[in-house]
Amino acid sequence: MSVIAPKFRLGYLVKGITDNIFWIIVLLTLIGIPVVQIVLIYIDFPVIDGEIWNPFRVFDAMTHPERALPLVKNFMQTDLFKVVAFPGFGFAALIAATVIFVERKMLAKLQLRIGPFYCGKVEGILQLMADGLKLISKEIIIPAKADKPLFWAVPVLFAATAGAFVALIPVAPGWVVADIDLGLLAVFAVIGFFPIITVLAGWASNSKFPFIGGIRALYQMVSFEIPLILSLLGIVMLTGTLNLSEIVESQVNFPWIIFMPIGAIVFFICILAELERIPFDLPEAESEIVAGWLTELSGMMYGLVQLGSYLKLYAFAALFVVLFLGGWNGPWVYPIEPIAEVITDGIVIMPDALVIKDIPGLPLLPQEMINGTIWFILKTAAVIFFILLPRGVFPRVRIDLLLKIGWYKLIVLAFVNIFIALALVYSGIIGPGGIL
Amino acid sequence: MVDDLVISKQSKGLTIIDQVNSHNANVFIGKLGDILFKAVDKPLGMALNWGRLWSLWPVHIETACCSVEFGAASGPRYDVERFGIIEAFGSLRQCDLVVVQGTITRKMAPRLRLVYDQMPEPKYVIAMGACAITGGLYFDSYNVLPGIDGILPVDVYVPGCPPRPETLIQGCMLLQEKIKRMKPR
Amino acid sequence: MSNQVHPKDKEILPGLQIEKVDDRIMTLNVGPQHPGSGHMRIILKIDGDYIVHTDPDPGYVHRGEEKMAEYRNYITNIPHLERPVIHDSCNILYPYCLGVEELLGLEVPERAKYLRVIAAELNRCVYIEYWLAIYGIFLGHSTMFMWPMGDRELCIDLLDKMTGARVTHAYFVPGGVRNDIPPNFEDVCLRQINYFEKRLKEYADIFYDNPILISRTKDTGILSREDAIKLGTTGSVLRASGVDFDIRKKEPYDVYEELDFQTNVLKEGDSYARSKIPWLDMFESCRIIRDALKKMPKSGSVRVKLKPKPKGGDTEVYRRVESGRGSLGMHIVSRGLPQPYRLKISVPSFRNLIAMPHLLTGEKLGNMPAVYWSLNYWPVEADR
Amino acid sequence: MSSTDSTEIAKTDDSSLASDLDKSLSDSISKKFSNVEIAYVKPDRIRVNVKKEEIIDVASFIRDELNFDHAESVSGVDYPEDKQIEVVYHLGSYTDASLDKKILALATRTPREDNPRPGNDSTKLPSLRDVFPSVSFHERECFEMLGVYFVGHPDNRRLLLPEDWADIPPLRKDFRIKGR
Repeated sequence: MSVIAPKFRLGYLVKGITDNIFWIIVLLTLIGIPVVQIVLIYIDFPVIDGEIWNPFRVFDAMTHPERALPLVKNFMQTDLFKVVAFPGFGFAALIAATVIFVERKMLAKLQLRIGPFYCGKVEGILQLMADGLKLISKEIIIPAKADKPLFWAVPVLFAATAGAFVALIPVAPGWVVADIDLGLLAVFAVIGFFPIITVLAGWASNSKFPFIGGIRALYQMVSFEIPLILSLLGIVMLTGTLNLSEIVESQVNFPWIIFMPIGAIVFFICILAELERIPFDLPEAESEIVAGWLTELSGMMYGLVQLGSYLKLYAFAALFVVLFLGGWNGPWVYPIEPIAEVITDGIVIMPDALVIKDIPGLPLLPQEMINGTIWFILKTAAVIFFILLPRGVFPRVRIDLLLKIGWYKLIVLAFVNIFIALALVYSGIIGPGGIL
Repeated sequence: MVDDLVISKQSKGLTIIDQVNSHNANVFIGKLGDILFKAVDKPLGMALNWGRLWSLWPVHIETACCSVEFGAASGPRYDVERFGIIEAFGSLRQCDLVVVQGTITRKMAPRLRLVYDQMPEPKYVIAMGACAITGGLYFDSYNVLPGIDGILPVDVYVPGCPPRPETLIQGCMLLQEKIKRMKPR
Repeated sequence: MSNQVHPKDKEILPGLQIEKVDDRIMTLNVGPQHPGSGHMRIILKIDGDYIVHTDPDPGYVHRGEEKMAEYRNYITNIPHLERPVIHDSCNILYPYCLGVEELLGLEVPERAKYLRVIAAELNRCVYIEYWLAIYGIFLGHSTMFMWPMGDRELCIDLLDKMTGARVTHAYFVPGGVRNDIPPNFEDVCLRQINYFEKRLKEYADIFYDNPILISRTKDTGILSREDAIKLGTTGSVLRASGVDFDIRKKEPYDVYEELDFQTNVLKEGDSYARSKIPWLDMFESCRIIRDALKKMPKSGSVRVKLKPKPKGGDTEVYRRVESGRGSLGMHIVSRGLPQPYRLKISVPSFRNLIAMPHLLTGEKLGNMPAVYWSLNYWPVEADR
Repeated sequence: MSSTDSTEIAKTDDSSLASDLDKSLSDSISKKFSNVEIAYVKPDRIRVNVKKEEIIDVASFIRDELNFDHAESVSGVDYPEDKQIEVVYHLGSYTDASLDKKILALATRTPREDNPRPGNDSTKLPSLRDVFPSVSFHERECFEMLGVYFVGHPDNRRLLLPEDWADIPPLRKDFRIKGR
């Protein structure tokens, strides 16, 4: 018999559904599997390649590497894998997590401290996991007069936009989520979305300090986007393309930083400002405006924004590598194995499986992709190191000094960079149809 | 059905129907569901507690002179970041630990309560110093509360005037022990 | 608040004027829970990025020290008089002990005078390092928070050896110091002070010569020489404005006459100068400690025996010393009782607080922490 | 306890040690103002008792002629036996090098009421804020701690005590603290 609970609670409903699912599974296992086995005894198995199949062979064929590896390889070519795992979110999130940990430890070393130490037994390696778990389970407070839909949307939008930025970065030849011809323009478009989110956060939380922080972020990001875009124009002129992969391929012989150090410096400073990192962390300046536009965000909302900002950090560092440091290009360091790829071979089943022969589907990843990824990660780590370093060395600047740097100095330098690029193009040294 | 229950409860004898409710209506489902719930609940709760105890972010409120030793505790020699405690965190919305650093005056008390109320759950309180525990040296002052028990639920008391940073760190470790044994919410 | 505006307000205290409030003006409560406020609240009215009105609201740590001192005798007053500035406790007890000695007619032994000077200078270093650490974190420079915090422990170790406590020493008592130093203290002290001075020089590389810091604090919150005198500021704030006034030189107490040091004066009067003076003072403190260790008599008594519950005469005294923040005075009114009839602690923080509305009004919001904390201000002391 | 003559602080023998400068300072004040009483002249410490009516004149004279330019502290002392409250301004000088050591205590008294209503009773003094701007916060503190209203001070608000303080001013002698 069933009794309707006097006070309905969602938890009971969920629990009831889970219970029922559990029982269905138990009953199916206890009754269904014997039934299936009994049925299988009375069914004739097909004959393939002169061999009679039985259930064991079916399972064997499914789990055997020769059978599975091509499937994995095919899966790795899908968009889903690219978005979720390798050049996309998973890879970037892994790097972001490493960056947070390295930042805390490195800052601690600069300051003669130890940093996270006891969490996770070994040098505090699980500190980030603990922070994440805590943030997930923390209460989320919405201010009473906040614009609730917008307030909820802000962290999600921020993380999603950062994810979109990550999707544009080519990591290795052919390994990019969105390989579009106007890649650089898409980058500008995505960057232009961040100030809107910060202003939304400031406005939606209906509080003073977030409002000031949002306005500051707007000032800062908008005024630094112009030198950021201008500093990249030189490369576009020299390469004649906006596709990021093609820009990387154009740097096989030399990275563009050799010819455009000024542009690289301008771009690096703009990165710091766009990322709101010290010395340009004015929108979150804690001693002036409590935490800036993050003030009212609590629990996992804050966690999402932090995740987004570190994804953004990775994306900007990767963009610097792609544009100025030659992306995946570099000397060959990965050992070359002369294994020919064999996919078209037939299915080799049980007795022959123990024989060592060419396994179809291997190598899973092409050699140049692994080599390129190694170089890409090394270069990105170097750039991230230089992005993290100012935090231990510099104090925070003031908003008017910051805007002055942006409008008076960086834009001028960016134009100097453009003139250098123009000179190189018109003198015929490099560029489309140039000597080099 | 509900009426049946009510009637049967009014009768004197204990019948089976008395003990039937929504949870044990189907005994098998109820029992196995409990086992499943426990199997998921306990590790999950332990994981949550583990995350919470290694990530205590103290709110930035200084109430009196013990803040000097609190600052020293986050300095290089005593470095509470080893335990995952970050000093000087910006906004209280992201914090989960109030370290009451010393005397609470009558002017500060409502503000302290306000700060505590604005923080998201779960939140913990450490009363640092003799003044925060009993009023300490200022037990007879006209403007000082005799301890903060009246306004905040305190988890750990750290005695001393002011406590040495080691004592504060020990208090934090005691709080971690306490969180480990708490029922996760 | 009455509505009349004094003619002098315009030139001297613009913060106390009543501004016309319109929609452009936003009121910000900086504190008491604010990473940039400390133990006080500053009510700011801002117009865009400019502060148009400042109203400091101290009193969050007002614990009634002066009232309680009237109920405790001259000896039991010692531990709770040091609480307002526990990281500068020797210097806040110094004028009290001087005053009580004058009341009771005590003569302090020679060795105790040197020990007092050493303890006071070490404690000044402890205070200034803490102040510098907070200044660093206020400007967003987290390394400058950690380095002084760590180097501060060197001086704290020395004081720990000397007095037995980490911060609340209660080392000074009327008639001398509480106990003698342990053997071998001189060598340890010299070694640690030498290392400490080496570390101090490194601050220039990371903080004082930092171009961002200079661009941020130069020409902000300028306090002219006249205003500094008129507002009665003291200590580093006064000396940064070009007034050479150090009580240790001008009104030498104990053995400061015989020691070799100089006062640091800068003329700019901006936040940068105000932040630099305490740092320079620490070098002088190291000099004083070395000199005092050299000239100190190697043995002798350190304290005069007192009767229980000593009574002062029917008189009043006002004694002042140079503390980490500036001149710290104690006004003790005695009426023949074992406890003071009235004890007024004239604290430098409170005197520097008067300059805050004057300095902050008209500044940008971003300059608020830099100007505010450069006033060498410890809110607990101001509230008493 | 000797509370026989509490109105004036007993003159000590230290006056013989006082320097010529101290004496000349006190002489110049007593020469200019006949009502002013020089309570004592100790080495580097001078105390002048004035009536509250002429305190602004005396303070202006001290500032302009004697070069004392700032106030170090303002202490209020409650004398319930005399039904008076004394306010002592400790004045110092930064500009005149010869006055570096000197502290001039300028004391004045105002009637005290047993049931104080701060701001609305007779416990009032003229504010020295226009003469010495450095006393502005000290006088605010004195107002809340002793209930002395300073006429002419534009900002007689509460400073340190909580906003809901409804008791009598705490530094008065008839305010008893817990258990004492």
